[in-house]
This record gives sequence, structure tokens and C-alpha cells, in this order.
Amino acid sequence: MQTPDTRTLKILYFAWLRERTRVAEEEVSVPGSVASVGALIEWLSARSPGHRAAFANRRTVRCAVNQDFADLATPLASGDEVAFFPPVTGG
Amino acid sequence: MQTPDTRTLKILYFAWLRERTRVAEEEVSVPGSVASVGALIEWLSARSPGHRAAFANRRTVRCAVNQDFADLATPLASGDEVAFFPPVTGG
Amino acid sequence: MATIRVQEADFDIGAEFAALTAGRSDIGGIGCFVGTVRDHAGGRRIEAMTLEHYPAMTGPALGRIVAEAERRWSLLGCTVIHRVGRLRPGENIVLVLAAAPHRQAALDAAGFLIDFLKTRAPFWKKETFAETGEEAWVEAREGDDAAAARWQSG
Amino acid sequence: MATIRVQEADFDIGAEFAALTAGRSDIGGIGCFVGTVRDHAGGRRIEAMTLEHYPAMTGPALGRIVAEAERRWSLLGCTVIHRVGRLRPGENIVLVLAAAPHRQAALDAAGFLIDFLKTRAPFWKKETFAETGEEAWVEAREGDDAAAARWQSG
Repeated sequence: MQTPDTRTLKILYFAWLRERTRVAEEEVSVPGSVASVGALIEWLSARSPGHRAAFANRRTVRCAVNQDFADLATPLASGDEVAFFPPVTGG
Repeated sequence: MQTPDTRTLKILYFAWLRERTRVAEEEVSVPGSVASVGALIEWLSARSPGHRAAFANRRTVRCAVNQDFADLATPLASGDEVAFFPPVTGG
Repeated sequence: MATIRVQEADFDIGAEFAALTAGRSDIGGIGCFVGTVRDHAGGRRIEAMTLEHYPAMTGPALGRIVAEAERRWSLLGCTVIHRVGRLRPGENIVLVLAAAPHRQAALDAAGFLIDFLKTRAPFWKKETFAETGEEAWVEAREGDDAAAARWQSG
Repeated sequence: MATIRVQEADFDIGAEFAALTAGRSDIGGIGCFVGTVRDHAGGRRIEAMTLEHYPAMTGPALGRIVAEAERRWSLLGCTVIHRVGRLRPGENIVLVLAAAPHRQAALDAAGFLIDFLKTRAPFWKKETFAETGEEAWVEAREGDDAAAARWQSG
């Protein structure tokens, strides 16, 4: 059950972040203290050795919240879709 | 008969210079003193009122000698092909 | 007046020019860039290039890039098509077209679109090397960020 | 590895891309510009655009422009096709393609080729106005010289 003190988030991983976490998409309930992208990365890093490896070098990790680029300070709300990926290399 | 003191030149006119001179191409024998593009323009200007009109505003006239851009000081030799035209407007 | 597509299939460059200009006579120039898969990278031979993207974000991200180009230049239309999936050397990856009344706007807008697409659209490339079958994600180039940053002052 | 043509007939953009890239997998990008006839100029409606050139000089002049582009960038091929004769609004005038290992060279070379073509190749345009049938030679734009001059420092 979700309490007012937890947030439900949909997390997506792309490229080598997906290969390290070994999951493309997961739904997580995080405590109220996990209120920003930066705090979410800390929290996710503790989920598995793969997650820890994925977030080991923060400078190579980019983030989008609800399909828009975000940074460590971006606040999170319940229901948000949060995606983690390397710097983009299209074109 | 061409003497050592005259030059035979092939003159071409394009765009509105052709429309003013009323000739696309003409062969001329010029005296030895007409040794540069600048002198040639003076000489051609006296050929007809149309030629005079064509060369009236020198700043809008461009020149090529043997298919390469030239200027007033470019020297002339017998057999040269000399073309006069406005600034180019292709592309 | 913008066409934005992400697809596995190849695109037909001539058909995209025709679609952009069909029935129009107010266009003075079309700037264009086509990106293709090279057969080598860092001195190693490439067997294939695999492109993945973030589908829910790609459309909005490309839409924002096109809207920014339309804000900066008087465009009469533009086209952005990006392929995903496994591509072989020589195959097309991306097509950008920008139509404008004058050539400089058309060329600048096409350059802007590809620079921003390379740094702001959620695509990732993985190279498969020919000799070993080894795979490696392409790393973002600092030069790409610098190219996109040039437009900030504009 | 350059295709240079002056012709009355239209060109097929897709076919020219295909010819430039056929059988190659060392190309990373192709920059392109297509110029088209606009239906108005200086607020007046255009019925037709007539292009004349200096045939004996056009080939050498375009060859010099292409050689200069090849000197400045590592090009893997380029194409310059310019139409002459009487063209209607909406019709193609000129096609420039530049293929290179990397996108910036391809885009810069395409921009260079069209800027230099506009100021160094012996073509002249005459516009026929729709209302009166009056004809006027297009005057060279100072902006074109400025665009070409940008490359002098490069």
C-alpha cells in the first residue's frame, strides 16, 4: 500500500544502463525522503550490484523525468516516469 | 593582315552586356597600344552607342580572359578570348 | 509543416524532397543532411550499427528541436527521419531537410537540426565489430556538444 | 570523384545521392543544398526564370570551385549540377552534394560549394514578371559576396 510518505515511480533504463541493471523497466515505491533525481540514484544504487555498477560513474549518466531532460536537483512526484541513460549518440 | 603591332581578340558578351552591344561574339583587331583589359574596354566603347552603353558603368562589368576571371590590368595577347558580363547570379 | 518519423525501414531521399516541396513555389532553397553508417571506427572494422531509442521521449524531443529551428529561422517546412534497429555499413541512419525562402536559412537550419538531434534526442548507437563480434556502445563526442553549443549564442 | 554537370533537364535528387554513395561504406555524412525558383521577387510575381551561362568557362570554373573544396576538406565525393534555360517557379535550379567521413566537413563543404558557385561561376539569371511580361536581369547581392568571403579566412 502506498502511504502519503512514499512515491511510486516508473524507472526506465537504456543502452548500457539497462545491460548493467539487467532490467529495462521497473516500478518502485520510494520513501518520502527520496524527493529528487539525485536521491533516487542513491536509493536505486542499493538495489543490486548491477544497479550499483550502472550508477558508479555519475558523470556518464543522464536522466529524463516524464520524457524531459532532468538533472540531480529535479524534484520527483508520485507517478513520474524516470529514465536513465548514457549521453545520447544519435544522428 | 595582322602586323606585329596588332592583336586579334575574340570578344564575348553575356546577359545585359550582350543586349546592349547587340552582339554575342565578335572578332576584333586592336592596335598594339590596347595591351590590357582596361585599354580594351576604352577601345570597344568607341565601336557603337550600344558598346558605349554596355561599358558605361565599369563597376558593374566583370571580365574573363581565356575563361579565367581577369581585371583591368590583365594583359592581352593575340588569340585571347575575352568575355564581358555582369556580376554572376547563379546558384 | 514538419515531418518527424522514427522507423526501422530505410527512407527514400528523393521522395522526401518531393513531399516537402510538392505544390510549393515559395521555397528558394532546401538544406539537407544524410547520415550513414561507416564501415570502420577507431581503426576497427564495423559489422553493424544498432540504434535504440526511448520511444515515449523521442517524438517530443524531436518536436522541441524542430520547434526551436522554426523559432530561429523562417522555415517553409522541415523533415527529420531517424532510423532505429540494426543497420549495416553504407545504410542511411538519419535524414534532415529544411526548406526556406533563402539558402542561408535553409543551410543553417539543417546544420542546427542535425547538431541538436545529436545532443538532445534520445538515441544510442552500439557498434558490432567485424573481427571479434564484440559489441560496444558508442561514446558521446565532446565535439558534438561543442557543435550544438555554437548555436546558443545565435 | 566529382560529378559536374550543366544541363537544361531537371535532375533526380534521389538518383544523384544514390550515384554518389553507390557501393561505398566509408561515408559518414552527405551535406546537400538544392536551390529552387521562387514565385516572387521584390514583391512582384515571377512567371519564369531564365538562366544563361558561358559554356567554355562554366566547366573550368566549377572544376576550380570543387578542387578548392577538396583541398579544404577530406571529401569522399561531390556533385554539382546546375540547370540553364527557362525555368518555372517551383523548379529546381541547382544541386550540390558533398560526402565526407564526418558531418561537419560534409555540411561545411556543401555550404562552401553553393556560396562559391553563386559568386564564381558564370551563370546569369533573368526574371520574367507575371503581370507585365517585363524582363529584368537579377542583380548580384552583396550578401552573396559576404557569404563567399567568410570562407577566405578558413
